[in-house]
Amino acid sequence: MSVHMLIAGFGGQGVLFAGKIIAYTGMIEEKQVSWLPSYGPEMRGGTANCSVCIDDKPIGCPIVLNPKTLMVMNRPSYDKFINEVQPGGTVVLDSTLIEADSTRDDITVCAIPATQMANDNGLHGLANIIMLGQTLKATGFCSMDVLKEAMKRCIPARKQHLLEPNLRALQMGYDY
Amino acid sequence: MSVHMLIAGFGGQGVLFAGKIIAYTGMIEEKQVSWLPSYGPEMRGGTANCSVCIDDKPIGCPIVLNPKTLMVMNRPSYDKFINEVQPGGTVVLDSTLIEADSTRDDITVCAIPATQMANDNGLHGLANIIMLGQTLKATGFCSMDVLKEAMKRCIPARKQHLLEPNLRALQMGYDY
Amino acid sequence: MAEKYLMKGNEAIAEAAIRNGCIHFFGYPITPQTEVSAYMSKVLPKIGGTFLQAESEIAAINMVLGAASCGVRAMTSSSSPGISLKSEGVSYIAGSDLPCVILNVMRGGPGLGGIQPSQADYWQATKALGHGDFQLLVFAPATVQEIVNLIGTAFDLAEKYRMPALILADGMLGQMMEPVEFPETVSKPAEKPYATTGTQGKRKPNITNSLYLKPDELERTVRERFARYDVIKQNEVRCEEYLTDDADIILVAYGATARVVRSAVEDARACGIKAGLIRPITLWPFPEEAIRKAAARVDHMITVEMSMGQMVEDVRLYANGQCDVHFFGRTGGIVPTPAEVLEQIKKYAGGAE
Amino acid sequence: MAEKYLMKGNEAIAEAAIRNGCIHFFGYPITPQTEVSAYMSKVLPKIGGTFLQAESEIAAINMVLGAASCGVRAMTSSSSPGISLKSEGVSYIAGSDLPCVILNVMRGGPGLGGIQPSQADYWQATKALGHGDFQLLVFAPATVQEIVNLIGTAFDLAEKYRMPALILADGMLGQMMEPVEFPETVSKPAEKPYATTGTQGKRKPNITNSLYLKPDELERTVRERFARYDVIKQNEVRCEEYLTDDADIILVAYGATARVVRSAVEDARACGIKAGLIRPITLWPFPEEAIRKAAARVDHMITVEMSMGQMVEDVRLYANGQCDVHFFGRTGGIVPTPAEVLEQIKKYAGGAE
Amino acid sequence: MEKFSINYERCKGCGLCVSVCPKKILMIDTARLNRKGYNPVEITDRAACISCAMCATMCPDCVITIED
Amino acid sequence: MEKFSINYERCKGCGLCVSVCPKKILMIDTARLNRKGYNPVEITDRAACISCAMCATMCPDCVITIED
Amino acid sequence: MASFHKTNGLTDAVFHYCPGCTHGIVHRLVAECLEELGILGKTVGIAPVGCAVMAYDYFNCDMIEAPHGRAPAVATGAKRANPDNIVFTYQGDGDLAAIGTAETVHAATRGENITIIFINNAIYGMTGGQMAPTTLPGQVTQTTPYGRDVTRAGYPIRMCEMLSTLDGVAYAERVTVTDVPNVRNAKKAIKKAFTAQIEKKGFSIVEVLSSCPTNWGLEPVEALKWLKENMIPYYPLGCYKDATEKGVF
Amino acid sequence: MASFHKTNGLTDAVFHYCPGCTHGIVHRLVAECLEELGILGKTVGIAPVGCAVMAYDYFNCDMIEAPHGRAPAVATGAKRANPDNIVFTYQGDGDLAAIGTAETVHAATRGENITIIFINNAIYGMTGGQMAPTTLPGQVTQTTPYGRDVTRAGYPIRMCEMLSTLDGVAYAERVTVTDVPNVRNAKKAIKKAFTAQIEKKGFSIVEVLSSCPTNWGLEPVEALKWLKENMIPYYPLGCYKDATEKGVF
Ligand SMILES: Cc1ncc(C[n+]2csc(CCOP(=O)(O)OP(=O)(O)O)c2C)c(N)n1
Ligand SMILES: Cc1ncc(C[n+]2csc(CCOP(=O)(O)OP(=O)(O)O)c2C)c(N)n1
Ligand code: SF4
Ligand code: SF4
Ligand code: SF4
Ligand code: SF4
Repeated sequence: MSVHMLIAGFGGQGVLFAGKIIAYTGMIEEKQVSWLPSYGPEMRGGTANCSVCIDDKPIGCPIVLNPKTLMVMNRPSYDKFINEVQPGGTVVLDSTLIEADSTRDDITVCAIPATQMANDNGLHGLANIIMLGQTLKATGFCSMDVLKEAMKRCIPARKQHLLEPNLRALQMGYDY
Repeated sequence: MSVHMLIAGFGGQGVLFAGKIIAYTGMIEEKQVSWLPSYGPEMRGGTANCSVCIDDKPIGCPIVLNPKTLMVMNRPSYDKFINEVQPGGTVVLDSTLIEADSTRDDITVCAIPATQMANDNGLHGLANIIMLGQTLKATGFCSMDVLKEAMKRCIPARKQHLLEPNLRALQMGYDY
Repeated sequence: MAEKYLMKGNEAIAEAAIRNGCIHFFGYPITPQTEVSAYMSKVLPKIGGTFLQAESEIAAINMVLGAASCGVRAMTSSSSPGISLKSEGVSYIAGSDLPCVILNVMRGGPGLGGIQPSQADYWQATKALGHGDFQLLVFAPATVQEIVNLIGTAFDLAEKYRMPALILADGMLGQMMEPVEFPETVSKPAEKPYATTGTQGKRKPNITNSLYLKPDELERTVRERFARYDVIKQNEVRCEEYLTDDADIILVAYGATARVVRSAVEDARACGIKAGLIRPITLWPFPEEAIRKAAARVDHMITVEMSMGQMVEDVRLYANGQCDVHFFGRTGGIVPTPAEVLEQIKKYAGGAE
Repeated sequence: MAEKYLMKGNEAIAEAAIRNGCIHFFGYPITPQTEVSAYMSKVLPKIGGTFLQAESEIAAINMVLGAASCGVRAMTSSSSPGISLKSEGVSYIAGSDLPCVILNVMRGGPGLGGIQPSQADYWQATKALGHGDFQLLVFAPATVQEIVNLIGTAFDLAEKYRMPALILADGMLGQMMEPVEFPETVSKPAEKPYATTGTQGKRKPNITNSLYLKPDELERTVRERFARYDVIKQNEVRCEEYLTDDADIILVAYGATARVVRSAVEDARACGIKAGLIRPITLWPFPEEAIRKAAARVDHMITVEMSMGQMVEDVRLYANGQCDVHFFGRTGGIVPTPAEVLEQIKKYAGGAE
Repeated sequence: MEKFSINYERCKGCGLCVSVCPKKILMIDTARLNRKGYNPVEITDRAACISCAMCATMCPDCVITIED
Repeated sequence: MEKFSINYERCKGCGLCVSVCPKKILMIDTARLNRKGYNPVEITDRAACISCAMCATMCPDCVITIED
Repeated sequence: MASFHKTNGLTDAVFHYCPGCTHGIVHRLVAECLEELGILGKTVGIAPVGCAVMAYDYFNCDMIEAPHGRAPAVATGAKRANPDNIVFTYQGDGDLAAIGTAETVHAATRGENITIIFINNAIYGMTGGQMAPTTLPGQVTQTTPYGRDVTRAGYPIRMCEMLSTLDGVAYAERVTVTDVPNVRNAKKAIKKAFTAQIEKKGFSIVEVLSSCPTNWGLEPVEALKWLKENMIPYYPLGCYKDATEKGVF
Repeated sequence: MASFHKTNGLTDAVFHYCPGCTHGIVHRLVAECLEELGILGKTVGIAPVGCAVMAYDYFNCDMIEAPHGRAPAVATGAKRANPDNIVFTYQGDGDLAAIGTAETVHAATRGENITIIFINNAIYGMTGGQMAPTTLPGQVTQTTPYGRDVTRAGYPIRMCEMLSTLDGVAYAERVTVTDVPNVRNAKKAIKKAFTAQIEKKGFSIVEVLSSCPTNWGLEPVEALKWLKENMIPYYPLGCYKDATEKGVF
């Protein structure tokens, strides 16, 4: 299955990291992969996003302009990208922060109160991973095992204690 | 009459100034004129030369490679340029400093002990002007009046007291 | 098979340079290539190399000059405005016949411009990164893997021909992550008998210099250098052709733009238009022959760049009137889309479908 | 008629600039153009202008940026290595849409090179005096008088189109003396409503800037600038043709080299060869049309330069395969001789006599 | 007009004002998110404000206005 | 070998040696011109030289050699 | 009791700076001084390349964006063009003390009649936290991941101390903005610097020890504490040169 | 009684310097020190752009010609490549104190373990006598034809004083070569500077007040007198910093 995904939110919400995990799933499955961040001059605040492509053939343009899947964690990004999603595509959004009001009926929208869930469950800062679990469920872009493996590889050795809460957040997002 | 002259010597002997006076004669006669110094990195010492062209039509290349007239004041320049003089051309040399030993018989050589004459006559540093007088005599590139006028224009207002010895040197070179 | 890593282009460059024996790096921060320095600063102190954040790009290129003169593989990296500042130094390194590698991760200009991808330094890279008659080896990778593969080549050729090599990348390549493998075989610094490493009292002094006050001497050194350039033009052109064999319309693009164009070419084929792509990998030496041959076969070529049109002049130069050479470009940090390029293809392909 | 002065090119430039209202000069010494500064330093303090010897070429070009932004006519001058150092600043001035005049009295390169005349900075001047998409107005005078005549034009056009103008001269032109007249009518600095001279509380702040972080904004400013460039290409090409009407072989040369070629063309005519000369006076905009027309009429063109061959690529580009374009050049400070050029003419003219 | 007012949309929730308020009547309102995604500051006891303008002096973003 | 020797062709006639010679036995020889066009230095009284090497210490051009 | 309104010296644009970044405080102080001295209408400001690059959007006076490090040269050109304008630069430590060292030193030694506001935050902010010339020994940055090792990366420069050796400098003072008294003191220094310029005394510089919470990896309040405890001992506050009383120019 | 032969630290090439130019004296002193310290075979010298540009033809060791002002950066690259080499630069005042200010200051503050021989002759020699950063107030040069006017052209820089404020500097001394005792003293300083480098103490600089008879328009002997009477009062001789005793590095 090919991935053509845009992951967007505020800087600091971990959208680049979530994208990196997704990219790793492609690596594990020995596919062609690209991950491209948007990078701006503002160090904190402002919006951030990244494009992730996974495919069997070489990836041409790594910029995802019209995503098949949009994972979005703030209102400005939602406003900016909602109309760019491909017909038939999927949008996973954090309903704690975004009141979905698009009138598009040609896309699937999965709303999940990820930030709320993270705060309620002592998973501070892991709303992005909860979102990721939900995205997996909504699109099935890979198997849960592969995603878990990817997550392991993305967490550096000296931070392995963070693996457990991350896996918990992932499952919680998937199960929502 | 057109001028195609190379004036060469040690830096400090006033060859550039002599060339400038010649260039001025062309100005006065409303001809096309060019004056081009060789310029090197050595501030003092080393050799210096300049090319002067005067003509009725626009001057193409202002570099005089094969002079019709060579006015030369040191041995290294003599060695360097003697074989470049056009057949039928004229060489005016300072015999105080140069022992002319060229075997060329297709050119006219005028030897004048200019440095000696300058020293003997209290005209220190005016060997170049003595040479100039001799060059005028040898080639007649302009009239004496025009040359004197040119000399006047080349000596700045605050140095007009130098005009008299310069004129004297000029005449002395001419009369030699 | 070697392990695969998911790495940013900038990091992959750094790692590849180190693996190829370049352990002396002199840089100055600038977006979008700061990761190169960050990576170097992490690794080099641990392996006895030099990471030095210079006071400026000018200082950095001159440190490279000093280090290269002393025989080691040395590298610097910057982005457009910082590269401009290196002009004088690059001209000196070229004039001193020293090898080194310089990386330009291009961003939008002119002036401070922006920090998004651009290819508007093509002319500077291929014709005039400094005053005087000289050339640089210019490599234009299109994928992170290709960057890795080219670094060793860049050092080898720089040393072989005693001249600086420039890797011309852009913000997209520098910032994106792709899987990469690092080849097992790496290149090794060449012997450099001319290096200024001290006479040890055993030989005459070695002198690194670009000053020749006598014009005939200066001309001689320049002509000797250009004789080497001629050999390079014969032997070192690198270029990829994609679906050009049967193409009716041929596109020319390099670096990140070539990826977009490749997608567009595939889309065009899907629409029944026989499009092809010439992708110069060396921008200098330029693949003159490939262009010449292509121009003889098709009616239209389209050059696509992230600039207002620079490489297109070289394409026209070697097409030499044999076919029409069109240009499509976006600038200021905008990456052309495959759809835009497809539109151009359709425009000149003469209504196929 | 105005009085004639016998002046060095460098001094004439200075005098002409001052007469045309440029009384702010920022320089740094370098052979062979030091006389420009020397002259300015003598005159400007007496007339309330600014002569400032900057700490470097980089500082000088940025002082020009500051002064130009504040509405005055400003100028700097240097020679090849010093011009390279100005790259970043020039790109900023272009990106900030400011007018100014820059003088390059070219000398041999690359690197420290030599101090004798050269034309090896043609590419730098016309294509890449800095990073990013931009152009300079480039003037190439061939006589001291022409320098004087072009300075006012350079300032006028720089202000009209809001861009830097470059006078591309060489050591020979800078150092030689020729008689000059200074035209009675001089150009005057234009009104500059965009100048940063203080709001006086009466208007919104003026901002001089080249940063546009949004790619679409940056692209828009670049495209606006290129639209102006198109107007310039239409209206501001300057070029002299000499004996081209009936010519069988046409030479192309600019600046000091054009003088040598002119002599050679006359010599060729004297030998019965119908040679002609196209002398671009503006190198950008380049006289495309003149080249195109000539290429359509003759079989051979010869470009002569004091370089290893730079302008020749532009000549080939616009000849576009219509005729053979040959190159003859000397470099490193050597000025070609009329005899050498004549030999080239004979070689391609096909044994006339 | 209020003697103390907050321009919530300019606030970045940095807390510098909170740290210098001598009356300890400022707090970051974690329950609220402005359009830029920040939790803005809030005043807990308007009446206690002594208009010392210490908060405004430290605020990097010109968020707080004090009317005397 | 001479205890004091002058390499006339290297000499530029600057006179720095002359100015420091404590015995005042050096002079610029205006009657002579070397190949570079300079009047070189000359020693007027060899016997008086005390080998102090003051001249050589000041000479910018390594013209003077002193054998001890 | 005091009232407090945003000064007219600033536009209404919202700063793009990170939360708690002291660039905002210093901007305001400069703007207040310009307004209070009544010179806003004749001021030309020079923005650096650094986090303050967009200062041109914030100051309510004419502005020029300079190349990285060259603000003092741009300011020199501006001042020489119109000597009656008040000209200031606003520069970070990378801009002023690394790439721009020559321009800074020479504007100073020329006694160029301009004012420099120098933000020393011991790091390169805009580019993501690399070592600055002013980074403290041992300080971890993106390019000194093991802490600044002075044997490899050298020692921090103290600009006020260095510039004070130059005859052209009329006024040089180091201040900070860690708390209200220091903010008030900083404003005094900035006003004095502009006054020196108005009175044509020559070159004036105010170095402001500032924070970069983002790249220091600290919360804004903690960052100011770190500054007090670590930067001030290395960069003592105070006036390093004051020749404004003498009629030296 | 002393013998005197040209040192093997110099090649046999005849200097291109003007008659009486003290560049020649300083060349000899440097070369003698290299020979006497036994380091000639492992020394890499960096030539500047200035009258000493062709120093690469004169020193009998490996040499690199650097771009104008960038010698300290080139030296840094050379030293970092091979830390066991002895690396020195030889620079004029235009090269070191104008265009090369940033490179000089930063090599110094880095404590780069190199030696700089700095020829301060108060003028640009090679280009024909323009003002240098060290030109004295009132001094006539090609670009200060009415004498250096400090209100326009600024004040001269005292480099030793300025650099001594930097922690990386191990040794900074100003000497001259106006007479035999001073020449001997200059040699002592140069030797000390190289010794500091051999002992890895960090950055060392010797500033030599020198003459440029040609561009000063004076006979060589007069020029040295002018130097004594005019330059020394402005640039006092002496040691400005000596941390070579301490084991700072
Ligand atoms: C010539 C050039 N080099 C480098 C850069 C990249 N750059 C942008 S800002 C900056 C440094 C900013 O640091 P500083 O001056 O300390 O200011 P801060 O961001 O900390 O306020 C650098 C290196 C550039 N834009 N231009
Ligand atoms: C980039 C650059 N700018 C300017 C020059 C011209 N230039 C050559 S030497 C020199 C200055 C020499 O003065 P100084 O350093 O004082 O040495 P001196 O000649 O007095 O020994 C200059 C400006 C150059 N070669 N390169
Ligand atoms: S200091 Fe300003 S920006 Fe920070 S929390 Fe307080 S009001 Fe908000
Ligand atoms: S000091 Fe040397 S060069 Fe000068 S006159 Fe004496 S011997 Fe000759
Ligand atoms: S990166 Fe640092 S200096 Fe820049 S705005 Fe953020 S906190 Fe301020
Ligand atoms: S110009 Fe001056 S510094 Fe240069 S060699 Fe001559 S006297 Fe010496």
